[in-house]
Amino acid sequence: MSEPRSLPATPETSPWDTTEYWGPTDPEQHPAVRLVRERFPDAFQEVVVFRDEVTIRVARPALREVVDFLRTHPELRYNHLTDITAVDMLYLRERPRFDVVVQLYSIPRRQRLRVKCGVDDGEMVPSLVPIFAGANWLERECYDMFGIIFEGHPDLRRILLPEDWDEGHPLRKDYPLRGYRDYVQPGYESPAPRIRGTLRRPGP
Amino acid sequence: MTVQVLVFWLLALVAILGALGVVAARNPIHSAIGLVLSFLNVAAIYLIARAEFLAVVQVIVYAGAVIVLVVFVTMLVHPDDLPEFHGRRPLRIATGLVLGLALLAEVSAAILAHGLRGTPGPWTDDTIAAVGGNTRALGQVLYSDFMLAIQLTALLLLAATIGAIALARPEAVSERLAAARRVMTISLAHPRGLDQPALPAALPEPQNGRVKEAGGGRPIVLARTADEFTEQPAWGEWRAR
Amino acid sequence: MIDFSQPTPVILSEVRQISPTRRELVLNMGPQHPSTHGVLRVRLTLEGETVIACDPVIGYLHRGVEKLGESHRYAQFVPWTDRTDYVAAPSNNLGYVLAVEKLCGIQAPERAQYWRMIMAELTRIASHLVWLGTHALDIGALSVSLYTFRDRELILDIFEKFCGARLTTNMMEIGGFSREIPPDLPEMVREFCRYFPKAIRQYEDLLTENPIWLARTKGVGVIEPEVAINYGLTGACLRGSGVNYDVRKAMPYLLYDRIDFEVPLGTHGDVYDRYLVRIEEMRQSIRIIEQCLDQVPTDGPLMAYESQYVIPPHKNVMTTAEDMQRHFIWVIKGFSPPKGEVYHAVEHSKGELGYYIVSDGSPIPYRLRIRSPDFVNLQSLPYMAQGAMLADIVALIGTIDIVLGSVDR
Amino acid sequence: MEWQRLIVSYIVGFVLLNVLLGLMAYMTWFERRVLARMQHRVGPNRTGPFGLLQPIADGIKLLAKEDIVPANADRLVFLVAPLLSFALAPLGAAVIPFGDTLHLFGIDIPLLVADINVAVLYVLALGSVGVYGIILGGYASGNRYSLLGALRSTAQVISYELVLGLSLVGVLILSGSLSLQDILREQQRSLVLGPLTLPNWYILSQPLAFALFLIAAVAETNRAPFDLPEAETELVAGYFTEYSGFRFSFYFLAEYINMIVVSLLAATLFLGGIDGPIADGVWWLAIKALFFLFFYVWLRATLPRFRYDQLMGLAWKVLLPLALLNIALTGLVRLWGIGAL
Amino acid sequence: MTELSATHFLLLSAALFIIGMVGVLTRRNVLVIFMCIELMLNAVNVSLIGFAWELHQLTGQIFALFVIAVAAAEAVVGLGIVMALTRRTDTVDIDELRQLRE
Repeated sequence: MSEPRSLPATPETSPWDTTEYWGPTDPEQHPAVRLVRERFPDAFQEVVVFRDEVTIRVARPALREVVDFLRTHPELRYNHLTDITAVDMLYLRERPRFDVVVQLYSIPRRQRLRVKCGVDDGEMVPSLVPIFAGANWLERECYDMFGIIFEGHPDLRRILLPEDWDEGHPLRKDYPLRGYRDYVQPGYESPAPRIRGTLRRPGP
Repeated sequence: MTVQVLVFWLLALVAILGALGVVAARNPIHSAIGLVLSFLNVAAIYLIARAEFLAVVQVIVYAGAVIVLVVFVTMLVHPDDLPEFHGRRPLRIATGLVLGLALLAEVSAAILAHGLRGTPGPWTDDTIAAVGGNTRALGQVLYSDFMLAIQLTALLLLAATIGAIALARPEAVSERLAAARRVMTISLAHPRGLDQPALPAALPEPQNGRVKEAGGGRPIVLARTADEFTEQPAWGEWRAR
Repeated sequence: MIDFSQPTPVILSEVRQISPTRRELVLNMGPQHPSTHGVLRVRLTLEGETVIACDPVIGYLHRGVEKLGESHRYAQFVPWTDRTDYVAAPSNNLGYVLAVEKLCGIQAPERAQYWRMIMAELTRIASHLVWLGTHALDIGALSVSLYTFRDRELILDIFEKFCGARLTTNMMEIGGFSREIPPDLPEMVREFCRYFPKAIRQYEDLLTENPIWLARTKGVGVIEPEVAINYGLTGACLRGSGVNYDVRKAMPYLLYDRIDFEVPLGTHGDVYDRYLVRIEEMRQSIRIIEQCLDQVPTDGPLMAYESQYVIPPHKNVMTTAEDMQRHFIWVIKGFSPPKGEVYHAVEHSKGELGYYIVSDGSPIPYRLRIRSPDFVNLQSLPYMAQGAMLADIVALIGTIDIVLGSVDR
Repeated sequence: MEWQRLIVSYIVGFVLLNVLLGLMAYMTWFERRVLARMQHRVGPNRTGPFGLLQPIADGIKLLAKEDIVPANADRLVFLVAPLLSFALAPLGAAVIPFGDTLHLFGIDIPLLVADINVAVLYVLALGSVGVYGIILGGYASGNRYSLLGALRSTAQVISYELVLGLSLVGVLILSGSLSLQDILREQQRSLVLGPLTLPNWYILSQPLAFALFLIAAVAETNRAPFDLPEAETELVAGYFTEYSGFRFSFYFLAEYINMIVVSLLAATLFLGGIDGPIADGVWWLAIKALFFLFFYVWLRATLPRFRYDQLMGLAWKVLLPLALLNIALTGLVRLWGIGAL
Repeated sequence: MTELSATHFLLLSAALFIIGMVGVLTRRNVLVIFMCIELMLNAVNVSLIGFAWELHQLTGQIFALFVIAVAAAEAVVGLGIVMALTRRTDTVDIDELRQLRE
């Protein structure tokens, strides 16, 4: 698996960079980064700081252990799971295709942290449900929208789309904006014509 | 006086039809309706016999409560759970009918043949009116001569209610709930380890917020800064209870 | 407490096999149910009157907002944010706009920030009024909803005066406000702040000491603090259980650190506590608005025109060539913020509303994720519903305060 | 002579029935207007001045509505049940004295349809048989949820009927007779308590019984805070959801007639029906009954709904013991003749 | 047959009693049998009232009163037993209702 190319951060001085909401902006002093690097030397891959946000990228199999470590370690105590989501990195890098993003927040220390891990299509991500009860629906939504399977999830079924939705997972980049099937709106005979065809990516 | 007899026979006829309805109806609810019909007519007959109190009690107790209870049970109970009392039907109907008719002929012959012997009592219409109506008269007699009977009936009713409650007590739902809770954890995926911060018995003092009595006997804690109540939630005495 | 040792929980469908002798009644409180606040369907497994299991089924109002976000320019997406939580539109605008501003590294001028805080707090009150009205209506108090909607009209009039729309306001733009603030708006808001505490007293007279209201809400739907944290609840659901987490206090955005206000916390974590917390939040919002009105500079720019990500001021567009050309590009091609990913959260009336934006340098966001508070809060319904009575489900749905637009996105 | 009295009482009964039906129609209008005023809105005012033609409009609308009988319904019982509860409701008014006997064209017309000396029990009997309207309606509509709703409301009506009966026993002990005419005469005696001479209304000597009667009456007619079975339509169907059109309105109109009858009863039993400070007469009864009707609407506007188990708990654990306590106290007072009661 | 006398009441009572008895003998459903028993008790009441009417005595009515009380108690306990019996085979679940179709 080639080294995942992360997004080059274009640092610009802005008022947003000075806030300490995500912990010290210098990665070395950040407690979470330091402790995770010590605890999981092989799984720890990279840390990115953009605006005041600190993002740790870990290897996929170690996701659950890292998050559990972040939650239970007395010095870190990230005990509030804010969000789990995924990003389809189809146009931004070669492999792995998806990024599962876990947003954590420590209520006692009032600090946020983001943990990411790369997932390929069809690979299983260790589910965070045994650690956070709040992860249940968030992971079901990731599965529903991206097709990422969470191993250990008690009840992985579609949450937003109807159970019998057979057209794949809509938030993937290769899923056309108006879906595969052309629906005839009530009151019309033929479906609306597709003007712009499939999604063309305008250049940067 | 013939009007009285005419009305009596009319009511009697409807009462008998109701009773037949009870026996003949296929659906128990229909037979219950037949029963109510016949009881109401019998109550009307009591009115003719100037036993108003009896008529009203009959309507309230019998038609209003007992049969409603029976209808309740008919609706609650699964039909094929009911204990079976009789096997095949056709032969039984025949014997029942024949027996019934024979008995009816016999009894009515006896009634018509012999008059009634008994010493006429003191309670004629005018004496009842003097006392102030059937109810007052009943009351006086009831609470003078039949005091013992009243106590016994009271005891009987008490025993009946206690018995009914003991018999029909529904299974406690709580332990079924606990069982279901172990099984039923659909979107309730439980975190394995749940850090349980040791919670103090008393409500922690708000560092620089205040406790405001917010009505309904319930305090609300107002925190002014973001640091208080993050380690220890404002959750003291509730837990201790 | 719930027995947490269960390794792998069982999916609902298998329940039937486990109890062959008795089939529980599975009741569908269907999507068109009058008291499920829109199109939420709850599948209840009942044992007589007690609820054994409850499985909310959502997605009936799913419009694929996030997919749309990945095919619209940054500025075009703002109207979509109104329609996620259609009861508190300006707060949604604020959440998205702040996230994009953080991405671009720009900040609105002080006057605009004050007005944003005023609009956000007014939306909080309007949203809480809708919640209180429908919550009381579900539990049976008919007239409270009439009073709350009457008072909400005053707030909608303020919105209408400011941005022309009552519900889908679309008032905030990246960089501040493009419209000038009508001169008599501050007086109108001050008038509302003078009137509203009396209205809150009216609601409290109707409900707070009402013995039947207490009987229906006290001890119902109790969530312990550690369970609330574990479920990731935010907003009144979390604060009702006594945990102090309010984004305005924990991570002050805009100018909340200059405002002195208090965060109400419940002590018992039941439906009654969340009711008290939200009522107190409305009072605190009034305090915030009054302080903002006192501190807001009466004149000054409303838009961060100096930044290249923001639309040039209208009067320059007609006069200077350079601004006309920049305006033309801004409208046609849109601005392209720097590469990177950003997550910014706002204290919405329902909880923490967060926008996570991944930008690849193009004028169209690469990934736009809306962390909606009531989607996460609704997960606690099965936990609260277990062991509750059938008639309580309506109260539990009300206490979580969900709007299906933001749950389904 | 026998026939003449019969015909006269028949005519009085007929007049009373029509007046009652008229009152019932305008009770719907009264409730909607008062409820609206309490909720800061106006209420029906389009149909005629102050919306006075609204009840007629509603009536026509309901008549025009299609009357569906569900497939697996028990046809005959389904059709009869609403009639049963509608027919039984106005009978209660037969025992309420509306005034002294009138002497018109030489015939003395008693403003009271039937002075039977078990009047109070008669009203209770009507209440208990009225339950069949609900239970058969729920059963006949065939679907499981309406049956569930029917069972719930029947259980509620029966429990509160018990409380109603026991709360009246207190009044009966004081008045010594079951007939409303005597109770009324008893209340017209003036009660001399030191300086002030109060009318001997039973609300003064029986406040607890009055409160119990009121609560039980509200629960008996499935109104205001006790209307969970109707609210069941939100969750589980109430007993009349399968009904539609005019048949459905039978249940609702029966509810309104019950409200009027119970208000008249309460006025007669506790506030000395036609007895008023200046001139006795049916207008006093009307004012008092109107107060009770206003009280019904007032409850509906303000109070939230009880949950089912709280509702039943209240009846058996709170109201019943209170009623028994009240009977004991009144008995003791009557036994030792304390005061001029 | 002109004067309303006890014989009228006795005839009605006999008729009702016999119908009740036939019902008890022929019907299968325990609840209908229950109703027939109530019918027979009611027939007894009618005859008691008949005697009270004929002999101008109240004792008949008082006995009728006691019969009603006893019948109510008996009905309560009887239905309690029926409920308990059904519980043993399958719970009487309020939501597992079925209308009884013979």
